[in-house]
Amino acid sequence: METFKIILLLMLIGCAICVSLTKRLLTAVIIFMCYSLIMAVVWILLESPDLGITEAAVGAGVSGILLLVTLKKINKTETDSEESEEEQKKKAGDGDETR
Amino acid sequence: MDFICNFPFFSIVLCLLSAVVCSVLSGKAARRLTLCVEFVLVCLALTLLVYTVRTGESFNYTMGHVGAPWGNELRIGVLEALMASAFMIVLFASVLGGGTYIVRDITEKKRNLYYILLNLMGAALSALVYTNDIFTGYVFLEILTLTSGGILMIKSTGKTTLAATRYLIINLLGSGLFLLGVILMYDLTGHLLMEFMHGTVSELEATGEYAMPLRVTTGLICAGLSIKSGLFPFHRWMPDTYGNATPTSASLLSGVVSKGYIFLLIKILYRVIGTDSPAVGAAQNVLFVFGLCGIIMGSVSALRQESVNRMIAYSSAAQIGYIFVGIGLGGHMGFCAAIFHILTHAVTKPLLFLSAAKLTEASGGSPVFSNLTGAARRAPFSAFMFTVGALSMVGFPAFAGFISKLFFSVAAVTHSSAQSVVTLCVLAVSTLLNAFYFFRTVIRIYTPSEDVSPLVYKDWGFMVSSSLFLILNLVFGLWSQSIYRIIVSGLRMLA
Amino acid sequence: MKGLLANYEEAAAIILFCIGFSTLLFHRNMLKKIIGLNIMDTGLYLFLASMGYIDGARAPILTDVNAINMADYINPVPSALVLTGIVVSVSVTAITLSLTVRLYSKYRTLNLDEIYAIARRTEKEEF
Amino acid sequence: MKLDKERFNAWLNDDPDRLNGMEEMAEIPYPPRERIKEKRQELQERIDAQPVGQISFLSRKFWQRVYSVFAVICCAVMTVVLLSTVAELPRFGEYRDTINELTERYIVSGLKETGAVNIVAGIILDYRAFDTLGESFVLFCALNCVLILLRIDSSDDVRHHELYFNLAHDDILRKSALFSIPIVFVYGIYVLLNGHLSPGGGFSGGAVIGAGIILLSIAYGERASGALISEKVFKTVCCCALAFYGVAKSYSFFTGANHLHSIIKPGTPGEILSGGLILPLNIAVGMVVACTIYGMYRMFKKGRF
Repeated sequence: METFKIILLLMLIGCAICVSLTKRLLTAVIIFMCYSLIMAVVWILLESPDLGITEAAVGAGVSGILLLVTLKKINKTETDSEESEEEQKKKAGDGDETR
Repeated sequence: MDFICNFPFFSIVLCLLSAVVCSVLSGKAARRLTLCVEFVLVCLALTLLVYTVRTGESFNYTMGHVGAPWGNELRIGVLEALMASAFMIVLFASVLGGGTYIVRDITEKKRNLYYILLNLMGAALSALVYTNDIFTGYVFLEILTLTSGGILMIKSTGKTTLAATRYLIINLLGSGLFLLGVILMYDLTGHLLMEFMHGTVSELEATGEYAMPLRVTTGLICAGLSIKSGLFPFHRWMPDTYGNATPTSASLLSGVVSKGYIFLLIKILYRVIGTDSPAVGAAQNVLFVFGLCGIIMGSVSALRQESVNRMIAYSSAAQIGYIFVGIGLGGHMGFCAAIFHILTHAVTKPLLFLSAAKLTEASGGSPVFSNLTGAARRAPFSAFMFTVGALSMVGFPAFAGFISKLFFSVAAVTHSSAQSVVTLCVLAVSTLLNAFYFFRTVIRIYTPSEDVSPLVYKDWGFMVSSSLFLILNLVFGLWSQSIYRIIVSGLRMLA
Repeated sequence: MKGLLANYEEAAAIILFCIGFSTLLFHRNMLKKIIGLNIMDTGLYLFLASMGYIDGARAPILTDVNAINMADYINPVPSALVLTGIVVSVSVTAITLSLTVRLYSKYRTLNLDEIYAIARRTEKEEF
Repeated sequence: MKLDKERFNAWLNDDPDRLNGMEEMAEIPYPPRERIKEKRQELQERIDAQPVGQISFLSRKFWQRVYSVFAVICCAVMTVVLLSTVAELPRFGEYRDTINELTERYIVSGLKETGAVNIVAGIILDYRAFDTLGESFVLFCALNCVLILLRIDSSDDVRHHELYFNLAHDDILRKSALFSIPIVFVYGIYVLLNGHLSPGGGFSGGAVIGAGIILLSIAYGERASGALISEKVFKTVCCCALAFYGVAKSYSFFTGANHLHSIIKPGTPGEILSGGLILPLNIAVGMVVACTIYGMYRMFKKGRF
């Protein structure tokens, strides 16, 4: 059980790092939702089922929905093949981190 | 238990319920309700102040059927009652005085939302001041942060949205650090009520256990709260925020919100960790240095501003620096000076913001200095009030600012030599700078100019509220001895 | 180091907190900042919850009402505090996200640096 | 059969289904992409027209770099310090100092005093109810801030806020939602009502129900969810539930603090109608949370109900 827990914790840290390194915002949001789900499992393992339920409903559910709606609202998740390469690059560029 | 002991609880619940009621009212009705509620709050807080001064001791109020250490508690001493009265008066007067700007800046359908936020802010402030439970403190701290963000963003221009974003991000960083401090504190002590935490902390200190975690915890709490209140390296959000917000919001943010955070910090230092703890000593030194830097940087930046709003905002940064210098000097006198300065600043800054807004309005709407020439002719009453505020900030005798500067010097002199010399020098320099930038503005607004088109309407709300601030300034300046005694007995009760 | 390994749960929570903190501080993209804020908060809550955990104990839901044994249950206080905290963090997320939407509709970008640049250049228009 | 094939092809090609969700498709006035492009060009032109001004970008950039290097160092130092603090804390999973008279009373006499089998529910809604009261007002505050920012009051503002996504014609979503929505609702209500007996409670149950309503609105269009929660219902439920919560809790605070006799009894442990005020409070919180979450979603999506 302890190994399982350590693996989950490592996955959490991995997810957190991936969120801040990934370029696409949609990917970041989805990774964050995964992060919340893993967190819910960790809380079940910590014997706090209340928190597990709440985190699954809030972190992965509500926060995720709000983040996705925001993304959709600012029109970043669409991929349109008709668009030229350049346009897409520009799009990807301004939604993401400029280094 | 006397019936009066219920008053702090009543004031919190009254605010919360009137916030709920405001959401179904129209803007105008919501304004009336809010003003009434705030007036009641002022009365409740003043009664409490009188009551606690008369009985001479503090009392605890259990929230629920189970007493300490299991349930939530409020704790009211003289200092809490004093702070609550000051904050509530400022809240009431700012809402009263800024009425015309609320109408100007906020669309009609959203006006009741503004009053909901003001009510919630009142509840959060009273809870923050009265609470005896550190986690309750955190929850209401978050309400205070969110409401203050909300009253910023209600003026829906791009700049205010941007300023609110910046403000919220900095504040959330601070909340994160503060929450981490609270959590570590809970882990070390196993309690959430302040005096029980203090008991365990002093035991730990006596045995020398967990010295390092205690230090880190103190540091985190200080860092979190000072970031939230806008101490020197984190003061950059102030000018944008105060400069662009509607005047009521600006005066509430500078006069009340950041002071609420500082008062919580003082409370935690006194009641949880204990001011004689070595961990607090280290934190105080750091706060002292940053406070000094804040005074200098704030004053110098205020000199370089082109608009009156931004100048007052940077001056706020400098005043926050003063308060932290007081906390950093520590000791009996240092904390006294800090608390007195909280009061002074809380009753002076809103006056400046409101009267500057009036002057700006009378001169065509742009707060740039060149536009303000001769504004005193157009709005003589506001110009007078602005002058009063400026005199108090500079430290003119008979006003509150003079007494707080006096307290700072006394605190510095009674302290160790190195710190006292530095503090006195910085005080002198900053008073000069203060005088320079405020009098430059005052002289400019009294310079005669051809464009004399007097303000057409009389704004009773502004007149009443600014007179209230003026009277408070004079009270703090002329009856400073009794205020001082109240603060001293309050600090004794706090420990 | 030995202490860290023994306290691996708390250490992981602190690492999450720091990752979230730096994401919130350094990323210029608003959405990334918000996700960083959430990670920071959940890291804190993990830290708090892991303090209440006791090896071999159960969740604090009483099964046998007549024989309540202290050692059987984990500390319920951290769970209660975290529950409160989660609500606070979802509220904060909602507010910051709506600020993001507002900023985007005004400035057409999510990058704070660009927003500042645009705001600085168009400053005079807004007065 | 032929119709099915046609529809399948249409779905593959990502055409809007011609049978479902017609009325909602009609809302889109003209392609959003064009408009965004237009808007961006407009903005770019406006920026180009402005003189750059006297800000020297070199120095600003330089200071930004200094600042960020400094901040990175601070973060690194903070991480190291915090980790070394963690190493000194009590061991993980051990029976430690935080288990004191506080925990003992909660666990041993929590059931007797609050009537809740779930000790966590007992703590948040009885012992430390003031925190929870604050917490639900945090949510209320957030809702108001979202309303401030995103609610559309005037018609000329609409252009900024419209959202172009519509999945209401998607058959897969509809069919799977048909199965999952009842389960989600039942689960949410179960979690809500059994807050004092099993894990969960007002907040988690409310969040689940709110998510269910959002799913309903995504899959079956706004009309379906609007029939469930209209603006009026939303306002009434939020205000009444919050006011009930505030008044009920004030009553118990007031009686507790003044040592008055409270009429609220804990009831028989383990039964659904037990736990004194906990069950009604959970229901109130759940209603507030569900409405708030759905309201926020509507604000994000459309800016109005």
